Amino acid sequence: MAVQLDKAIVREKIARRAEQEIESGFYVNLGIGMPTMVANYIQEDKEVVLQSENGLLGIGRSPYEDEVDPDLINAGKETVTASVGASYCSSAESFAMIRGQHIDLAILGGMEVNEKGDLANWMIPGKMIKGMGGAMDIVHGARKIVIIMDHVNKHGESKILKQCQLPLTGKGVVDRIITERAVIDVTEEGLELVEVDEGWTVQEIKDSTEADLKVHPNLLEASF
Amino acid sequence: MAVQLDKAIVREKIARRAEQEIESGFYVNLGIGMPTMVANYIQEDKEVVLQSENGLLGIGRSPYEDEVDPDLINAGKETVTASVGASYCSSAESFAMIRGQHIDLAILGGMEVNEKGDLANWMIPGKMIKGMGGAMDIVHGARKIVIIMDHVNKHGESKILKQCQLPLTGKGVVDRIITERAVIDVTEEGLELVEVDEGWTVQEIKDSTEADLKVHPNLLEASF
Amino acid sequence: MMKTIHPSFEQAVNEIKDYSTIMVGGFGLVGIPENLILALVKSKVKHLTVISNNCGVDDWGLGLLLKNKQIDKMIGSYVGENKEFERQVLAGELEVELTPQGTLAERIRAGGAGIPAFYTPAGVGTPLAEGEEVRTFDGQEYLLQKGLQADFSLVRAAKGDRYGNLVYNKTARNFNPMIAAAGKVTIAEVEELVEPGELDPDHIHTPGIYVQGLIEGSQEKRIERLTLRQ
Amino acid sequence: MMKTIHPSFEQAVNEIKDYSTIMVGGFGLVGIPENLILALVKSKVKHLTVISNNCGVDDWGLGLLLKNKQIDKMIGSYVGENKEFERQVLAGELEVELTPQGTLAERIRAGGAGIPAFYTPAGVGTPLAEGEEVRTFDGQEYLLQKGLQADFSLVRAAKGDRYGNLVYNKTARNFNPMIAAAGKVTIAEVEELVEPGELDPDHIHTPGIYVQGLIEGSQEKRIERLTLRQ
Repeated sequence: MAVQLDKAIVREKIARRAEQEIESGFYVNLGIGMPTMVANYIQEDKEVVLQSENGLLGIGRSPYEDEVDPDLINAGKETVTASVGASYCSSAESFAMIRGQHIDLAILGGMEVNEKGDLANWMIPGKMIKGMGGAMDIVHGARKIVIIMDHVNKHGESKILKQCQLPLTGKGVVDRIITERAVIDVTEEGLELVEVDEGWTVQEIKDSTEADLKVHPNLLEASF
Repeated sequence: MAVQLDKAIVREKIARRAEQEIESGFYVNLGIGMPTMVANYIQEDKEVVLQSENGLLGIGRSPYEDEVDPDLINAGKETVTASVGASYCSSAESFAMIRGQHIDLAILGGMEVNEKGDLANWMIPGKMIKGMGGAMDIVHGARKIVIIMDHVNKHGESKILKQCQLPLTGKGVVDRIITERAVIDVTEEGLELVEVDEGWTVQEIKDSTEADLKVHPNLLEASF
Repeated sequence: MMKTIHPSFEQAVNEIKDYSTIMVGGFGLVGIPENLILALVKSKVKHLTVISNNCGVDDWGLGLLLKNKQIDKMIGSYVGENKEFERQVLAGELEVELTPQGTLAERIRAGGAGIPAFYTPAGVGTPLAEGEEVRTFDGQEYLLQKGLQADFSLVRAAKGDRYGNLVYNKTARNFNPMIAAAGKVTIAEVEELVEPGELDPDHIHTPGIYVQGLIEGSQEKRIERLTLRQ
Repeated sequence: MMKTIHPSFEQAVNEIKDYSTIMVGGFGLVGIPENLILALVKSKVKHLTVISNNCGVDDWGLGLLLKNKQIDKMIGSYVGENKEFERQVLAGELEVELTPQGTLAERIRAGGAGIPAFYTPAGVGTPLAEGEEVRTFDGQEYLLQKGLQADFSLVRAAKGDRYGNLVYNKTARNFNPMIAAAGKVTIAEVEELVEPGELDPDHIHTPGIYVQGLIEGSQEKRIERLTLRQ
């Protein structure tokens, strides 16, 4: 029970920090799972349009019971509403928007990220293949890709690696990684630690990260 | 004056014969100029939908003065109406229809056709280039391509040649040629004379045609 | 022009034979042609190749065809909602070709639009690129992808007129318009069949030229993940 | 989200500088952004590369830019309505790239959709194929064609809302939707500006994501070939 509570707190913490990536005026695609939660924390003074790759530009809040339309879902197959000024389109048009770099930011989950910004988040060999859905298109489409994930896996091993072990979703596609411990940017010279959460030291982050980390000269500590 | 009258009669004759290519249930694209005239002769018992590549599926008759909408034209830039059950689309969708072989028949004008079904109908070197418009797409898109044209040019020279002299619009694209003198099919073994108009003999057609002509075993004479 | 209005769902799918390739519209359970799929299940036609974004759930949509072992091969982007799917793949009973969702949408669009192949960035540097053609344009790598067509396309629309013009409702549009265009024979299940002229020509999503037959059907519209505001 | 509503046509085209590549919607004179073009003429910006299906007529539409010698290069499919065009080409003052209309529409669509290149049958075996890549798929030859993008796209719609969503009227749609998507900055001239929520989300032709600025303008809508029923 305590562990579960911790997990919920960790997820909320990551989602709230990820929300800061969203600027007013952005069109944003949020991945399925934890990224979808980010929508709950978007500050009201920001004008943001959420895109759903199944053909909705302008995701609204969840519906009240009497508002449910079975024909209106998000990419996670959850019932949603449409915001004022929304529009529907085909999947081809929806991915034209994505592939054509019209989406400012995508926030996606991750299993592994490496020093070059390679991302693995769609399959674990030996486990059943569920499919990549839209992730492989989105990582090449949105102008900025932010990965949110736990810093380490359930065995305590780093998910930020020198080399990804899992099959890739995209190569050199990640711009920033946000975990419950740190914010790390992918730069031409490798990974750079830009923020450390309260309760963690730079050394602890380095120790729990397999990949090499440079430290940003203006590193923010206890930042979120 | 007599010459002009003759010209009008010739054009009407070709258009009426071309109309016979249209089967009930067909989606048809008619080229600019003489092909557009074919619409005037479509028999009322045929259900036909005319497509205009500028984004109209279902061209109707010309408008009365009080019906004119400047936003509603055909590919020849003439004001038209839309038929009942028509739809509008973008130029990309319109050419998707064409390129994707959803159009049953296109009737186009021609300058030259050769034995292999090559067509030239868009430019004369030395004269100003106006552009090919949609012709190069249409010749590869519609399931059947019928070319309607005068049998000979103004110098009395055959427009049906062993080799086209003008730059091509498409290679091996023509299925049938209709002139005021004859109907000629493009077959694997070359051109085949299938109909001869009244007032002309097979020999006269052969003499006025540069390309070799086989004669269909069931040739129709005085057919139109 | 007037299209075939099928008198029953059985007759609507009557021409679909063993070893046919079919495309089926929908995203999850939204926008699927429910009754055409049920009729296919009843028809017992088998050895199908099915192209659809998902493969239904265990007891609804394409999952029913799967359970009935009517599918030999599935081309889709996400099949994770279906346990029987997993079982058949592991047992070697079902071939699966997974393709990124945007690539799938574009391949189907290309198939209907006469584009034999195109380049897309999705999949570059991943296992999907192995053995495939990779090409650089303006310093970026892209994968060659080919258009997809089907012998039969099954789609669902909110309204359709007797000329085959279709309009979709909200996110039930999804893959349906491209699938309608990419089928040699396209059959539309419509919630409401109307007369030509009733649909505004500016609002038609699928022009009638792409549709060969229609049938009116009432939809259950099962909800996969009911999510309500607290 | 709220887009820039330009206070004047002059300001709407203010960012367009010499040597810009611009795309302009319309087919013939139908669906052209009349007032944005007039503002460009007034702006005296020059050395433009213009991508548009046609180039207007001598005294209207893009023909005005041409007459003013503001265009260095024109990419289009049919330019036969314009005598000044002919004169400038023969005099070597104007570069022209003619491309089949369907290829042009698809190249622009590809540019907006992140497709760097695709194959199409149009032009195979013609002078257009000289020096170009020809490739065979399933026994048919196709030409490689590349996507097109623009620094600025100028489109015209019947209605637009403040979020940039656009709807077009009848055949005034033509190239406008693809051009709206292919511009780095897209400016829409709308006949009527409405509030977000007034346009039905199922009927929007151009989603607001493609549009950076809007301005309301009244249109002359000149008719090139008035053809009446006798």
